[in-house]
Amino acid sequence: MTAGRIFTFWFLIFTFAAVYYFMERAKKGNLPGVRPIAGLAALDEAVGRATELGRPVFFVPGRAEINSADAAQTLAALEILSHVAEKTAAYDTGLITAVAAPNTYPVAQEVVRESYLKVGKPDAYDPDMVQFYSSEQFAFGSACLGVMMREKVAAAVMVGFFQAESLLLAEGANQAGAISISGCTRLYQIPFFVVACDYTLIGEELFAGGAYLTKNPIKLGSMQGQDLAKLVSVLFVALGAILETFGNHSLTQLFKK
Amino acid sequence: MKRELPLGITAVVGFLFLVQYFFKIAILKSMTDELTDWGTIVSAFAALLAAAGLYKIHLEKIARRKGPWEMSIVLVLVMTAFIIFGVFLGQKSAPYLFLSNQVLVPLSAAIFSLLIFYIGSAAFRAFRLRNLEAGLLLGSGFLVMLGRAPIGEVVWKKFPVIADWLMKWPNLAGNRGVLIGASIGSIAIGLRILVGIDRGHLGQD
Amino acid sequence: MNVLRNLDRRVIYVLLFLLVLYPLVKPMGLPVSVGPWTQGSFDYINNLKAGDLVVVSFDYSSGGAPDVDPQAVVVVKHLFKKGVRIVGTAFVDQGVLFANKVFDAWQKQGKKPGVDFVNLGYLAGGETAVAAFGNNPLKAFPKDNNGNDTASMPIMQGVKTAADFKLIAAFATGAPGPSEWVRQVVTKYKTPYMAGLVTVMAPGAEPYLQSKQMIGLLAGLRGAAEYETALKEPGTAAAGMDAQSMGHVVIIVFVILGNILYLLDKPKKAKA
Amino acid sequence: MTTNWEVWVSALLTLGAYSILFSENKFFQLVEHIFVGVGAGFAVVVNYYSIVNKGIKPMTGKGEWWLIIPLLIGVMLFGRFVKGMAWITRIPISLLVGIGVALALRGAVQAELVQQISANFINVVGKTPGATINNLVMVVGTIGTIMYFFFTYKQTPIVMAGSAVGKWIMMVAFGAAFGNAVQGRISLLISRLQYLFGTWIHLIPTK
Repeated sequence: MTAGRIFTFWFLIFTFAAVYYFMERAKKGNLPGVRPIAGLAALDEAVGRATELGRPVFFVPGRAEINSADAAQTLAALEILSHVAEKTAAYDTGLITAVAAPNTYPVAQEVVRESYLKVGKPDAYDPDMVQFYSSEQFAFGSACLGVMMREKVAAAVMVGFFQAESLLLAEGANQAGAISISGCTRLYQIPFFVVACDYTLIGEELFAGGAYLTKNPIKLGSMQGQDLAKLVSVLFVALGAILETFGNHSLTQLFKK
Repeated sequence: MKRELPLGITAVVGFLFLVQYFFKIAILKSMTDELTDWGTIVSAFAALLAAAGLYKIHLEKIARRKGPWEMSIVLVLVMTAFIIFGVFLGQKSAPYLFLSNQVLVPLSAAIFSLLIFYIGSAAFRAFRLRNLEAGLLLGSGFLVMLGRAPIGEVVWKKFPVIADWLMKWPNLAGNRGVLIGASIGSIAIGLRILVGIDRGHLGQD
Repeated sequence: MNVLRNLDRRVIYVLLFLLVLYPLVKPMGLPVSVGPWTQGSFDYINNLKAGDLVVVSFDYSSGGAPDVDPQAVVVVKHLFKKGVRIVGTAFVDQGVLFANKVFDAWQKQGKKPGVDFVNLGYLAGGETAVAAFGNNPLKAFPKDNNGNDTASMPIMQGVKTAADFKLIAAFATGAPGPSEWVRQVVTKYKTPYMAGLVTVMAPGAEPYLQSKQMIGLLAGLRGAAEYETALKEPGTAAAGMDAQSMGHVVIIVFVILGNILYLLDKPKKAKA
Repeated sequence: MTTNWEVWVSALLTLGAYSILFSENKFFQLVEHIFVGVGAGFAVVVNYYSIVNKGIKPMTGKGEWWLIIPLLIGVMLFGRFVKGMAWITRIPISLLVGIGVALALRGAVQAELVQQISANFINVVGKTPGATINNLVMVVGTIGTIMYFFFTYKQTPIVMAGSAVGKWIMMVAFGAAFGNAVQGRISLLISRLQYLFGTWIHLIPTK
């Protein structure tokens, strides 16, 4: 095994096992309660508002390609897109999905189409609900600004991987008078979302979207497994700091293996 | 077949990359390197698909005189010209370089520089002492701004020190916590996709 | 007060625009103090001797260039003034554009390519490319940016590994940055290393200063301005510092105003 | 004022971009559409060459015949345009997702999980009381922030206290990061102003 990755390997296996165990448990009906997550709860409110006003919902699933190391955020964003698209389908509300990563484009189209099928409104689905703007960071940003203002979007959901364009999108939404819900795990960008948006999914709250919104038992189980992994992380942090304080380096050595 | 084959590909490719990361096996290394190149090639086709989508939308707008359709004409013309310059005249030809250096680069810089204005309006709107949490956000943001402003240290020598402390300790601690949580979220979604539980991205039939 | 309550955001925009512009046109000359991070880099370079060989790496792209490019410009200026010879590299594709600009300007002033400096151009591969350069600069760059053989150049004589350089000054807006250079070159060849970074990256690089793996650090436009001050040759960065101050002041004042209004209005809302 | 027409083009485009600050308008629309057009054209050119240089040339020139496979997989993305063949699009997507998920897992578990945990393995008692406080902020802050992300545990007093500490630390962290970004963003504006008022209309002396 590659030196320096042995402990990492076992930690990964442990996390896999924890998630798997709780998913199996959930299949048998042992479902956890989940604490409220404001940003996710606000999604329905946002779509509702757009419906009332008769104006579209604007959705951006981040800018990461699905074959990049940031793919997980895009995939989490697409889970949320699937929920939002089901709602817009059910209420006949307009939906504009703006895509920046070319290879996310066909995937996002698939996700939206499926949502419309699922609610029984295949005829209401329009492929133009998913539009590719640009893979150039700020060309994408300027296109989003323009579209949000021209179409007077009533809700803007921006979740996934973002870079400096985050504030551009958030302020654009604000100026369009839209209710704004954002989410990302990138540390440099969360602050801009937190300051400029109505609701922000911070870090892992983004990944909770799929389970929280669908109430899918397997995903809820997965969440419980994730919590166990976090609990173990907390214990490791505490134990490691205590051991180091007393001059014992064993845990530090273990983590370097 | 329509469902199993794609799920199988994802699982096999994913586990291959994971095993390669943890175990030193020469053949796996060359396989994953090759697959990474394949990913680049396939993604390049996705870019062509996306561009085709852009053409479709704007040509339709022009045909139906929908929205700011005159602008769509400009978009289609500029895009076509750039492609022709790049593919037929080459990436070192004068017209290609003009469009990249005098249009693309300055526009990126211009849109990027809008951010300071938006920082101003966002700070004015959101940095308010509404409650404890908003107060912490406001307080630390305000102190760091003062510490980073050249004029801040003229007012009080300690402002830069405070700003550095905030960046070095609370900022780092918060970031670490967020990273640890988010990484576990990534691992879970990764596992669910590899074993085929999450398959929304593949659509349905 | 009511004017402020209904304040249009465009008022903030206009004030920002004008007040940042003003000191650029009419510099106010607010004092810039030189911090220890900058001083470390300056002192090291100031003690170099004519003929010493140094690497300047342009690892930045246009997005962060406003922060980093002025740093590279002033450091190269100092190096050339001391008669130091420079090997220019780029491990980010757009970096070579900035390298060209800097070296072209100095060539016009009489510095000879291949003798006083060499612009090696861009090498793809990120961290691996940095490692390859450290192991064998000539093998990593058999040709310079203009396609000339590097092995025959006077400036490259006697260069076998990164250990043969007196300093590596690398300017970065992302990767490869300090962690890559330290990991691949500094730990192996003990070459003295300094970085010029965008402001947001600077705190993350501080551990390398503490561990002495880095001799100095320039942080953002401010770092460049401090260096210009240390060199006693204020340039574009120093002029920008006044503008920086004004920009900060506008935002800070508006945050204060916003809170005064909020606190004044709060009792009314509570009653209602 | 400069007579270089290329500078004029860049300067006018910059002004057009700034016009969005006033309101959505025709000038901005024009700039936006030019930008998207150039951006998309750029992407097509870059990716065209990457297909040619990474796929077609090595296949035909160097005998790397197997590169026909990714080229065909890439073409499958267009399957949606052929009736009854839409499902074939899933093959390229599944390949890309497989790569992406694995890369994400690798990055997450090593750099973001294991290394971030072990970065807190520090001797909390520092040389000075101040250093001890800093270390405590680090360890307690990290633990609190992780606890904020406990979604399924009962909100017992310990969990609630931990997650409150986490929320506070995060707010301080986000405020600081926001304030820290201001400086760099002003630099960007300065650089544009120097271009507009220096290079273009010569109001600022350019060196």
